[in-house]
Amino acid sequence: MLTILFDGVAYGMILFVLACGLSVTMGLMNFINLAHGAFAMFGGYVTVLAMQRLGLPFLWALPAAFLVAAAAGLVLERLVYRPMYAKSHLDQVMFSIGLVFMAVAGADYLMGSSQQFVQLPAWLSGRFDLAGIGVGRYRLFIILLCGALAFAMQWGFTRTRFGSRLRAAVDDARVARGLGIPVNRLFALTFAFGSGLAGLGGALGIELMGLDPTFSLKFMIYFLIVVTVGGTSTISGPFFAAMLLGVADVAGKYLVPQLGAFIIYALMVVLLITRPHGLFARGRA
Amino acid sequence: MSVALQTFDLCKSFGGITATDHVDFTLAKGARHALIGPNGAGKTTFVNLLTGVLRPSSGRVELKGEDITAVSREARVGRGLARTFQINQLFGTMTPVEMIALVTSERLGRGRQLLRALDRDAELVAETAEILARFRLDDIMDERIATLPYGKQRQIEIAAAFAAKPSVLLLDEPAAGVPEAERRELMAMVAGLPEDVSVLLIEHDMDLVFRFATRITVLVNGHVLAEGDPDEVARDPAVRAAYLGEHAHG
Amino acid sequence: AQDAVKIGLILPMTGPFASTGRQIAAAANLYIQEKGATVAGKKIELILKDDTGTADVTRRIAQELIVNDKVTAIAGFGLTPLALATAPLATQAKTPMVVMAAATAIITERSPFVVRTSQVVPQIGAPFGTWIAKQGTKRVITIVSDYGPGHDVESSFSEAFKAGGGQVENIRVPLQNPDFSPFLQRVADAKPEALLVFVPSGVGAQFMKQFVERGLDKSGIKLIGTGDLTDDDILNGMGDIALGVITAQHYSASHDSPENKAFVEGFKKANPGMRPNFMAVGGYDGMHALYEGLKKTKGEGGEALVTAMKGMSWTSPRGPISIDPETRDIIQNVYIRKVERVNGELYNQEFETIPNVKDPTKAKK
Amino acid sequence: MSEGSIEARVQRSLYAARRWHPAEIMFWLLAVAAFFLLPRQLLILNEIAILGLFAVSLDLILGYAGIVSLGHAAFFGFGAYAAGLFAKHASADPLAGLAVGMGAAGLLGLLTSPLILRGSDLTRLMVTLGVALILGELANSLGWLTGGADGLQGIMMGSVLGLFEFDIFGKVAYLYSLAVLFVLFVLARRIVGSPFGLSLRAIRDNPLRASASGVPLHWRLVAVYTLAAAYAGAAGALLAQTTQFVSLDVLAFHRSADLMLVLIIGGAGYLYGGLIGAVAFKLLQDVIASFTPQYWMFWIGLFLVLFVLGGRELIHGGIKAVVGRVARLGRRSPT
Amino acid sequence: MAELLTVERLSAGYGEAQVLFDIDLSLAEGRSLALLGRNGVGKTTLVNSIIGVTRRRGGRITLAGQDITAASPEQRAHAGIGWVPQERNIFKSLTVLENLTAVAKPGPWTTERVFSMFPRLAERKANLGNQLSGGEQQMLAIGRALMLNPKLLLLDEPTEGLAPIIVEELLRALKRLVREEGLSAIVIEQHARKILELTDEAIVLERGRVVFAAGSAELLADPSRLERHLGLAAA
Ligand SMILES: Nc1ncnc2c1ncn2[C@@H]1O[C@H](COP(=O)(O)OP(=O)(O)OP(=O)(O)O)[C@@H](O)[C@H]1O
Ligand SMILES: Nc1ncnc2c1ncn2[C@@H]1O[C@H](COP(=O)(O)OP(=O)(O)OP(=O)(O)O)[C@@H](O)[C@H]1O
Ligand SMILES: [Mg+2]
Ligand SMILES: [Mg+2]
Repeated sequence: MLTILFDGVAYGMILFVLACGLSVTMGLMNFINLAHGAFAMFGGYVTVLAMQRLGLPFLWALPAAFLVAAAAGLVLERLVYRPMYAKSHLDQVMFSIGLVFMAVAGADYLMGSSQQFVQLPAWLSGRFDLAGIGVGRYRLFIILLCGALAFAMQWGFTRTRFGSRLRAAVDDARVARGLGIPVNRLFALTFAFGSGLAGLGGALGIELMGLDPTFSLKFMIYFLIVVTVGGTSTISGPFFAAMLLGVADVAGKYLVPQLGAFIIYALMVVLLITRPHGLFARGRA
Repeated sequence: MSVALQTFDLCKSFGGITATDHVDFTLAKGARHALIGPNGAGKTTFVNLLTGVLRPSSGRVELKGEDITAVSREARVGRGLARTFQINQLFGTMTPVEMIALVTSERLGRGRQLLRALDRDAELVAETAEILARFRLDDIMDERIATLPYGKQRQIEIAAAFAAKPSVLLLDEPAAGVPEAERRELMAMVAGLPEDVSVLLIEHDMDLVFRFATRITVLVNGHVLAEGDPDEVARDPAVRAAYLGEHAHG
Repeated sequence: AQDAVKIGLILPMTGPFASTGRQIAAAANLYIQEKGATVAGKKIELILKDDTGTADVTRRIAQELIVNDKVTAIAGFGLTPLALATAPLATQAKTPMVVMAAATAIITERSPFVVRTSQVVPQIGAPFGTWIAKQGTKRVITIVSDYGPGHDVESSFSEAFKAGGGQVENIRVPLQNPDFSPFLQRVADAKPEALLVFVPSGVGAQFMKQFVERGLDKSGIKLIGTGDLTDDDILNGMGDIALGVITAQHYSASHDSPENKAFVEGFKKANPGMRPNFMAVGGYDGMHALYEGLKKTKGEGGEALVTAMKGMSWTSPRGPISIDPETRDIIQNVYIRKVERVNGELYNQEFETIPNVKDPTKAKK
Repeated sequence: MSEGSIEARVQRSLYAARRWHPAEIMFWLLAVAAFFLLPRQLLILNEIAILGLFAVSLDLILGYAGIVSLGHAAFFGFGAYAAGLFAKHASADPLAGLAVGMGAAGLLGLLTSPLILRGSDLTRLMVTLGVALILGELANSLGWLTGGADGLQGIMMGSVLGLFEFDIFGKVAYLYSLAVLFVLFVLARRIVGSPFGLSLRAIRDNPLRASASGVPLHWRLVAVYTLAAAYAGAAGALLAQTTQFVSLDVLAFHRSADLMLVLIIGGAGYLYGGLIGAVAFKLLQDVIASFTPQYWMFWIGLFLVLFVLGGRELIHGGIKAVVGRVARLGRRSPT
Repeated sequence: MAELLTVERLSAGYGEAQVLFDIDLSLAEGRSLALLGRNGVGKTTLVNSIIGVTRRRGGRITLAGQDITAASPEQRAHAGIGWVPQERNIFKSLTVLENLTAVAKPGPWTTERVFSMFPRLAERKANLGNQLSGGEQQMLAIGRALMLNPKLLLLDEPTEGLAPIIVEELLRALKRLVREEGLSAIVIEQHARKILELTDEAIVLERGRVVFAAGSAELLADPSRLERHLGLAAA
């Protein structure tokens, strides 16, 4: 049973890495970027190419995925995203779906439509037993890495001046500018960071979720579930939401496999109805 | 004296802050009553409790002798309780005609009619026109509200409350942002309401308050500090210290 | 113009099943390239359409091809519901419909105009079940994706396996399911001798990885499946985890015959980086059936073409096959294979042949 | 009432919203003319009409009441299955089936409406999506009833009004769908111009003020959600009847997502947006996909991106110019 | 005395609409200016144009001798302008304290000093911006502008919604800042008389143009102008 719990946590962590970039752009910048999955996919392909063509080891391919995706995010932010901040959410949805479509077809054109694979280093594959719990090495690696990441982000965005300036810029960009906050720079940095996280998530996720051109569409729903259930005003919200959903999904499927597909959706609906603003909504009466 | 609106031991707290603190308050029928107090005293919160925007932590609200504490916001409007908001709350994409027509149609109970055409409803048209004329909104009645200058928007905010033909009207800083010259006119319109309409005014402009009110309640830190006729209140040293300062009245 | 014979090819060219479409389209084009674009003095024209994975769109496209483009036959059909949605139309318009991928048994029964050149799921599942039982395996768990083909694999395999004296437990997983750990944990708890898996192509690799990651490969549980699990298209990328997996299927790219050598070579040349899989061979043979049929009818379509294709038999890259004259379904050999490394690449090496298998569900009727 | 009196002007303003604009009449005439002018395209026209009706349904809740939904396919699919099952087991009459589809979907809308009363846009998006996904799983697992992943087969439709048999060219299908679309559209047009419709817009603009104006938010939202669900059910029923097949993808996520795109392309909040968006989206997809069946998504994506980045102004400007010209023509012709 | 701000022939508006026409004004260091006019004449637009959040259509602006015509709003803020917008625009997802620190620049104004000026804010330190009462938001907007430690304060109806006792205090404090700390200020006010008593200079706008510019005392002493431009009957 504890093994199941561990698996659930690891699964939740993967959901979290993939979704946390989105909760940065969506939660902190209030920008609905459904193309998030496309950045994740991009990071995934970067990893595959880096490992297969350049022969980089997996551990080096991860930062490469982060940096390349962040750079791509930076460039795209400059070129096309910036005018989108001021548009309605519906426009943002349409715009970013358009980008996803382009990314799906583009990846298909460049990389082919079939699955891609990476080979993990030996020390990350397999599992060991710890007090009766079967611990997958790679899963443990993900838990540690993502836990640290979640912690750093929560601290960075809520406790630092960078975070409060960013939130100010999101609340009211016009007035923030008029009060000397460098809105464009903050947004560009944050967007790049969010994209980089997506890229990292994509890279980490290949092993467990696979990678093909439809990646960005296939998992979009999962990202959205995590971010919505977690609420958009904190990082810890999506974190705990991902954990909760991961554990519930894994445990549910283990205990009552007949209901497999229902569990995560039903749980989401129930959570959203009881906590419409997310698990840890900040400052609502 | 018959009572229009009354609260009994009304309380509201937000986390650790008590914004409304055991308030027993009576608004007489036909009253011209003002509610004043320092910033953050709980005036807007009080109005929100009366109109159902907020649920009280404890206590009771009665409208014309009936307990309305658990009654929905819209049903309170249906029973004659209308308000304006401190910060404009308008239907930005509508025109003034549409906004006033909406309020009127709800008052006339038309909202459930799915197939009736608005312009075929003579009563609705007549009453909408009357309000637009009264507030001199007729020249801009077909423009989008969101594009109108602030002063006009403020007028629409107040006109919408009037269109509900309330028997109890709550005004939360109606004159905010209105130039000095037009404030008197605005208050004249309020004063000109039928005698049996009860009005509660929240305002920081003491000229207006003392000109308008026949009774004043002072709220401080959520509780009633003083209540009485304008002279009494103006002379009260506690009120002067907490709120009025050296304002030269009374 | 009457001197052209048009064939509408409706395939999933986008979305999760896009690789199916790619394989079939590539194979069909290869066939035309090899055999020339004229049959019975008429030019063959292939009109490729994307089905977008939706039944109503597929049906509409088929209808447009029939009504507007006046195609002689429609072909393709990657997914069962899409084929089922279109079948009544084939009957109504008397247009032959060659199914090159969809594998659920009932499809051919939905219209007398349907001819199938791919496979029928029970055709693989049932003999495999029997074979596994014959190896002395007693307890098997099946894990299948919760959709039509998955159900077919589950039931055909289980029935045959039980008939052979085995014991089987069935688990279904949602089609969209990134993490298999809960199901694998159940398997680990139950410790069967073998685990049969059927998930959409591509996801299989994911599954295998998690299987190995849990150490189940070392716990004595044998991983088996239909050929979808070790799809030739992606097999080579899976790495060593796939080694030793035993599957049953009607085609392997390493099938040892001159026809197949030529086919694989031609395919790879025309589509660098791709290896033909069982989908491709379905498309290739579908074109063959159409070509030979049209030769017999002199370019005539309709019932005549269906009649011409019935009972046809030839040697395909996959081995000897024929079209059952009664059911219009394919009759073919089923091979038992094992993943091995050959010249540095992974292949499904065939080591046993079950000859001339008919669809067992129809044979029963 | 004199011409210039405020009352007369108020009446005129209120009338303006429901007056039939010449461009509207033109639109419907074109839709009928398409039957004669584009005999090869009737099948896709039929699909457009159905998608259009589906989009009108979404517009009712999104454009008028401000409720976003990413799970509208739930009602579409429910209507489709209801109509399909009805045709299979009860009666082959299309109109009766249509009524059943609408009724069933409407009922589902009524039952699920409490879920959308609270929460932000994002919550609503995900809750509606969740409902649709659950329904999809349900349809999958109730194979004995729905045919599961194989789809619901063996639907045989009778003729419309006992007179018109569905044909392979899609003639009857298109006219039938168009007629249903038109009737329901006129009804919707009427509803949004009523006091009820006005109160929906009030809720969308500012719920706080709406309730302070006496609008019972919950009941109005329940009402319009039910109505929109019935409309979506009608669209689903039309699809089931004209294709005589229902498969799980009537409930799929992409159907809801595409619908959203359709409505945003056309513009929400004036009913025609859904229709225009349906025409644009379907034609675009069909044309591009026939050129490049593999990579059409790229071009659609590019279109969406450019559309948001500035194309919309261009297109709407163009349309406005055309509409203006038509309006002028229309005004001149009666005299 | 050095000119701190000069505005020359400034024309500006929003989108297509032009609101201001050829505005000229200048303000020296340590001086205050009352900006008056009826509803909708463009007072707010003028202030917003000085901070740079409107669309400029012509003219020049210099601050402390430096041409800031082409500068972005954030550069202008850095150059020493503090702005209290008419609608307050408190950052709603920041706490009161964060609202202050997010924009802070080094200088004599610190959070402590703002809190001592508005003790009410100190009590609400940890509340989010959207949980404040109207008047508290106004105080916060003023405090926030001061945290920039500006040379020039732009105050758009700063007394609106404040209790009389706070208004008195605020105006007194303002006067002191201008006199003693050499700050300059432009103030928009609906209560013309009250603000004219406090400021050095005044300009009146009508339909986007300056129709009157002189010393405050001069305007205050001229009932006919007050009546004509501002509709104020003699007291
Ligand atoms: N949602 C909330 N959460 C926490 N505190 C709140 C909330 N809403 C109001 N408050 C606090 O309650 C107190 C009373 O606020 P209220 O708006 O009623 O004051 P007010 O008397 O209307 O003041 P003003 O004259 O400034 O408008 C304030 O201190 C405010 O900060
Ligand atoms: N964002 C905007 N877009 C278009 N027009 C605007 C905008 N803001 C203001 N206006 C228009 O510009 C004109 C001047 O407005 P402004 O707010 O500057 O007036 P004001 O003098 O500050 O009035 P008030 O006393 O009401 O604050 C008005 O006619 C107004 O309608
Ligand atoms: Mg207040
Ligand atoms: Mg202003």
